[in-house]
Amino acid sequence: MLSRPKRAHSSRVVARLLQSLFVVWAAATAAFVLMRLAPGDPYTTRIDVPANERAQWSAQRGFDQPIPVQYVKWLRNLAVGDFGQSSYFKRPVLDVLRDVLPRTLLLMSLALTASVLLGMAIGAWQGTRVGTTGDSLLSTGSLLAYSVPEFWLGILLVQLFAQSLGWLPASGMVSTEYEYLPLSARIVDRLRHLVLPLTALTLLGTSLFARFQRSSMRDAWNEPFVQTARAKGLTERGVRWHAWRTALVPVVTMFGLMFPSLLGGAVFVESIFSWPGMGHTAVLAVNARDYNLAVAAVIVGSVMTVSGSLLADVLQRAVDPRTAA
Amino acid sequence: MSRRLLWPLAALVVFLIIAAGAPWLSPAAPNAIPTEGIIASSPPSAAHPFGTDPSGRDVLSRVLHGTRISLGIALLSVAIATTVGTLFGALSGWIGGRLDAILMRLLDVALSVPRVLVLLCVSALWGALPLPGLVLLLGLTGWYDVARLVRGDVFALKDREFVVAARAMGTGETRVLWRHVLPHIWPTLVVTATLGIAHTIALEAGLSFLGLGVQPPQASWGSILSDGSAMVSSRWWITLFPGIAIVSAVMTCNALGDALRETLAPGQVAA
Amino acid sequence: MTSPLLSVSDLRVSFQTDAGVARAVDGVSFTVSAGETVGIVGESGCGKTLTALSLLRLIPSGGKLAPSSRVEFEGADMLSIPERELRAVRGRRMAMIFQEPMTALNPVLTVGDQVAEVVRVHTKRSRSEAWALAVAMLARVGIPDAAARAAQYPHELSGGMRQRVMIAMALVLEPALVIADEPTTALDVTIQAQILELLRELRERIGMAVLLITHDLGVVAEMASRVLVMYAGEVVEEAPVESLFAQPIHPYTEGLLAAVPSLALASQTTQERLRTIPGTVPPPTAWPSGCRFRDRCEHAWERCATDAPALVQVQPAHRVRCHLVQEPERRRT
Amino acid sequence: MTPLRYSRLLAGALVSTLLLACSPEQQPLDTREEGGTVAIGLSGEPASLLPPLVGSDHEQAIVEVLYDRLADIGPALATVGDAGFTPRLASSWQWAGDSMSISFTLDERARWHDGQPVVADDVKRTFELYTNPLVESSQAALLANIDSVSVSPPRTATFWFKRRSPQQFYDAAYHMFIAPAHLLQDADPAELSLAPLGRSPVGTGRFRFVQWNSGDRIEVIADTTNFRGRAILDRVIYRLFTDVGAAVVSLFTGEIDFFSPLPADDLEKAGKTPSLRVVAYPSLKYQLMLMNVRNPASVEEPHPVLGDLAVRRALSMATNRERVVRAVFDSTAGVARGPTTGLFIPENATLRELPFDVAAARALLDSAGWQIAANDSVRAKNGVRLRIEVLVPAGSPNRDRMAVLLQDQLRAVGAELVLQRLEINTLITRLERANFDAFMHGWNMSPGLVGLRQVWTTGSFGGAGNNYGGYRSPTYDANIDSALSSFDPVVAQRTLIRALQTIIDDAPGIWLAEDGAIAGMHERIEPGVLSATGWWHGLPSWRIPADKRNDRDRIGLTPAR
Repeated sequence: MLSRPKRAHSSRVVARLLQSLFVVWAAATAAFVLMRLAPGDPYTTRIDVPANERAQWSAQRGFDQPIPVQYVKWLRNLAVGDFGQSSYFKRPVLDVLRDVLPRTLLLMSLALTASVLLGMAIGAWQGTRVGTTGDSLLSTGSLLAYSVPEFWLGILLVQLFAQSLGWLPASGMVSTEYEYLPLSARIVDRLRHLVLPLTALTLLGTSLFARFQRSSMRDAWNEPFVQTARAKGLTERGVRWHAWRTALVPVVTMFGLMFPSLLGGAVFVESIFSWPGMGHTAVLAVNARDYNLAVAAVIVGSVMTVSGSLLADVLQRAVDPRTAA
Repeated sequence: MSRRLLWPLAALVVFLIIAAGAPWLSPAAPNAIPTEGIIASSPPSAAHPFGTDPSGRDVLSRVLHGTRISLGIALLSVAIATTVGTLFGALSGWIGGRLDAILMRLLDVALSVPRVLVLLCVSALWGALPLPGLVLLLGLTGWYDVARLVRGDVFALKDREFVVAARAMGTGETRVLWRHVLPHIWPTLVVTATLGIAHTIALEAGLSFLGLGVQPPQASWGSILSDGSAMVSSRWWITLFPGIAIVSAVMTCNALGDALRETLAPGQVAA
Repeated sequence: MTSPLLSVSDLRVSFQTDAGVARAVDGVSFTVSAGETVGIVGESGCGKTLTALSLLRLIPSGGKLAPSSRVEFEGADMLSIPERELRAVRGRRMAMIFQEPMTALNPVLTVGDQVAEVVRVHTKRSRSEAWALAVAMLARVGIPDAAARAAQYPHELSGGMRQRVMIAMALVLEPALVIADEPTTALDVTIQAQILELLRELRERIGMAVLLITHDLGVVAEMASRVLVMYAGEVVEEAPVESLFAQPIHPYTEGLLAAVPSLALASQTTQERLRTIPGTVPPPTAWPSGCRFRDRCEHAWERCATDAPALVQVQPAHRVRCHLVQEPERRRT
Repeated sequence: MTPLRYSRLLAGALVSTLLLACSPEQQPLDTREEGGTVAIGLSGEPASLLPPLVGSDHEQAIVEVLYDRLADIGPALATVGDAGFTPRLASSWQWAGDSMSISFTLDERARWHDGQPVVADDVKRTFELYTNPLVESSQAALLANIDSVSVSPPRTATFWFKRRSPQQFYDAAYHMFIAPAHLLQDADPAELSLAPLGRSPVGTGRFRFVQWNSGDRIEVIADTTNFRGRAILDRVIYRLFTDVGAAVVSLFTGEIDFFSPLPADDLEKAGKTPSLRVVAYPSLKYQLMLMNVRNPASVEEPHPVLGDLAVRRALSMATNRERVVRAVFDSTAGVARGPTTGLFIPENATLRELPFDVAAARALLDSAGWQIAANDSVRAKNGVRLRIEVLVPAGSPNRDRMAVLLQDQLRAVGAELVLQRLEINTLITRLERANFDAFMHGWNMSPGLVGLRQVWTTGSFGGAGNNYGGYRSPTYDANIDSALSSFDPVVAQRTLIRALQTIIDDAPGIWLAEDGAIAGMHERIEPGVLSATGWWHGLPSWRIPADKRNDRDRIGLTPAR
């Protein structure tokens, strides 16, 4: 009796993983097709290269083969992490990703954590005080924050805190002297460089979570079990915890859905703050018509999104026993 | 009408008036580079309340005209997105079964790539797009949410008594869908579309800021702002005023969407 | 009735709404002695649930208590004691069983946790002690395999089991007074009987007083020794259960009795067909002038529209709010 | 006009020396002089630091301090014979009696940064790479007169020329940075950009490579045992930016110490910033809108629009060049008269420029058959619209602004310009494939007139040079050839002027600005005279007075933690 739901559970996990894999594969394939649809062969040879040399050149790269053969080969390479060469960086795309991806993940994970914590705190506070002055002020605030595009916010932050006040660095991940500082100063330096991009990237997420948490908390706050908790003699804090614990469920779903929107935000924030991460690199790749890198960015984005929704699933199971069965 | 609905609606009307009346409201031609005197970016003054951009063009006039382009792009592309999304969602929800499963997987795939990356990638492959291309691109990447919501609504409505009754009376499938089901999902559509407009304004501004959206000499708020981005150090006004325009337009649409959501309570059609 | 456990006097709760002031509970007074079971009966919207909530000062936001209202419980005024003392009473001395166990239990916490929480909040017992006590209590309310069930979530239990959990939660600290708000309404008929049986049994064992709130006179008949009939925010009739059933005076009470199939058949006085009370409870923002029941009353005459009847004593323990007490000849037969 | 050009050069040099004279504490050179770290902002990331692949300014800036030429040009930028040239990697050289070969003897003290001695084979291998068509080196055209390099071990490399030319020494000694053959043995010329040496260079320069952190920085330190003496600075950190705006902000906040070229718009603010100093210096760069005269679809045919001489001339005449240059560069640049900076136009030359005359431009287009149809604002001829796609390098605000101004001005004569912004390396790829209409070009000339051959002659199409637009004029070719090869200065000058007049009349580009460049730098830095060949030229002798050094300067030579 107990083992049966468990087996069902594990087969569901497998199904979910397969489904995610399918999504990534399909996105990658779409990217491949897009790349082939693009006007002009990305590997157009120079006008003055003789025909035989050109043929040899494209044979070397397998471009003389039929598209399905190329596709299979491309997919096989992809499976082992070979995204091809970056025409802009003149390096394997994988090497570039190795450099830039951790930087973006750092920014994104911090921004996500900060958005979640701040947003939930604000939203939960509001949710139990719907209609009060504090609530409407915060609601207006988060509506504003929700409406400010990251790139403009970034520009404002640079102008204000880096240029006018000179409190924080305007761009980059570390100072010029970074590598020659003692450990403690290096940590401070990293943090100082994180403040502005993180703020720019966090504000939108925070307001999003706050809005979401507010409404879910408001709903939970009107549920009968809140009354029960009070009747049990719980303190207001205890009662709020009861409500928050259930209000968490829809918010946790949001958590996974934030990944694509954060990555989108990172494109702009990284560009403004010269943060050499995935987003900034994607823009460079676009300006440079670096197809392999652009396609890799799409695939990485899709992997991130899919992992995000998997994570959301896991988290939702963790916080909501009703979905666990 | 509730006050929550009134304010954003009034603001939206103001924006539409500005968009429609830009040629009459603007003190100067938006793309006119002065033919006399020095071409330079000057700070706000009586003659140019928002200052001038690096090519000596009046930023106020450009922002007013930019309203047209920014809002126009957003409205048109959201119209496309809503149409495509409704068709896709209605089809999926109405027919259900295998088709629904396939369409939903497709939607998963589409949703898996961050929209900004798709837009970047297409720009990478095709280069700067003309305005209709941009509208189409934004529209064709913006319908996923609509499709999902519409599908959910249609799915829920499909077995409701009045629908079953209509079918029982021998009404054709298309007609039932068109006359009996779709009218019930318009609150969902109105709310999603309004929020979609807000999002599209911001997104188009971002793309134009990166130089991938609206191409010169046409100017949307994002590209006006972009013209000043290389000189934020000394020419703050070129980035400030279009930025304020973007934020207020986006905020207006978001507030309107929120208010509409509460007024129309679209979630309840499915209940 | 030397010193009643609970003494409610002139309880008034009102709400400010768009349609005006809603006087949802309008001058309710009654007492409950230790060990006694009192029923409050009435249709939905008559203010009985709000009365119950007021006893624990659980008035929904926006509700305003009149300054004259008093709820004395074990010598303390529940309406004015500090929050801290109030919390010490809630769940420990006075507990509540809610109507809808599905929504009144927190869906994301195990039922064991929810029961143990009461213990943890009010006593210094450790987590494991509290858990053990909770499991024991769950077993006491008749949940089979309580140790395993305690680790389950509300949605994994049947409706009856959930209500047993609610009861366990209310009774785990053996309070002096339990307020049971429609404890069986949401349940199947067979389960209803089981739950009532359980409540009766525990009442005897713990020796607690029960304030039973229900619209179901059958439940009252089985459980209570005394009944208050509420209509439109007021008590309209109060009597020991036997005399109420034997000689209902208020037309509303009569109507209620007549609407219950089994009682209607058993009743000696009304051997007619099953009747329903015409009309519905008016909205609390617009109580009729005079007698609030007059619109639905078959006996109503002019006086009923102008004079609000007072609650008058007709027998030592029987009080009624009706002009028929003074003018019995007006009763139409 | 011409004296003005020279006075501008002079003024630039003067400004920098004056500023130097004003700065306090001019201590005599001593060992304690050495030290200091300078952070330099670059507005792009190099693709590779391999000498034959150097294309952009920011690649050149770094390669030039890591590697050496055989000999360096003198301050007068004279390119005739070997007058003024100073030894670099070569300690001496020997002309053959018939002048058909020159033998360079390498400095015996010279070592690669990995400790290996520099040998003649390095020179030969370098030459082979530069001239291998698969490498696609932009310098290849400049080496066209060198037939081969032979080696007499260990340290003598002999350059054999195809014919005598006044510039033959310059060609051999200046255009190549010598690369280490022992580290390039396995390199595939077709995939040279992937060679590991490109990302961790090993040179002979007075700075040695430390690290390249992609997207963030490239760092070099003084090569303390360098055969030419260590650089005065300890360390140079190049911070990599992708847009000028961010770099300028960093200059203002002190994150970087040096940035050039500083946009004209930021001059005023920089001047008011006490920690910054603004230095004007001459430059060999000129800017133009290059027009492709070949059909991108089929290069043997003329361009459907720009292949028409009348169109090119009309577009030039419709452009108010003075206005464009003033708007973008304020007073920091002059208006170019032809495909060169004024430095290389003889003082007494009288060149007829195409006048700014909108009416004449319209008339010219009308008579050439480009008509404005009803309900259209763009001219067309035989169904072909006068629509030109202009490639603009992304992250180059000055060229972007010029493009916007041109777009505006040319609309007045019924021409439609469509701007297409592209990252520079990608853009160059398109140029090399002749796949473009027009390009906002900025050309950094080599000293001397070789650029006039490199960019505009028929022989320098595609891989052989930088004639992206496919300009083809036998008259121009012949005159430039003569100007470059004649040992008679009078003939050289006469043919040069004739060549310039030819190309101005043919209008393969709209000549816009000739830069004087502006550098913004921290006031503690004393860079000496900034060279017209590039601000980086004198980097090894930049100094920071001991009493002005800040924390950054105290990093010293210690390795990173």
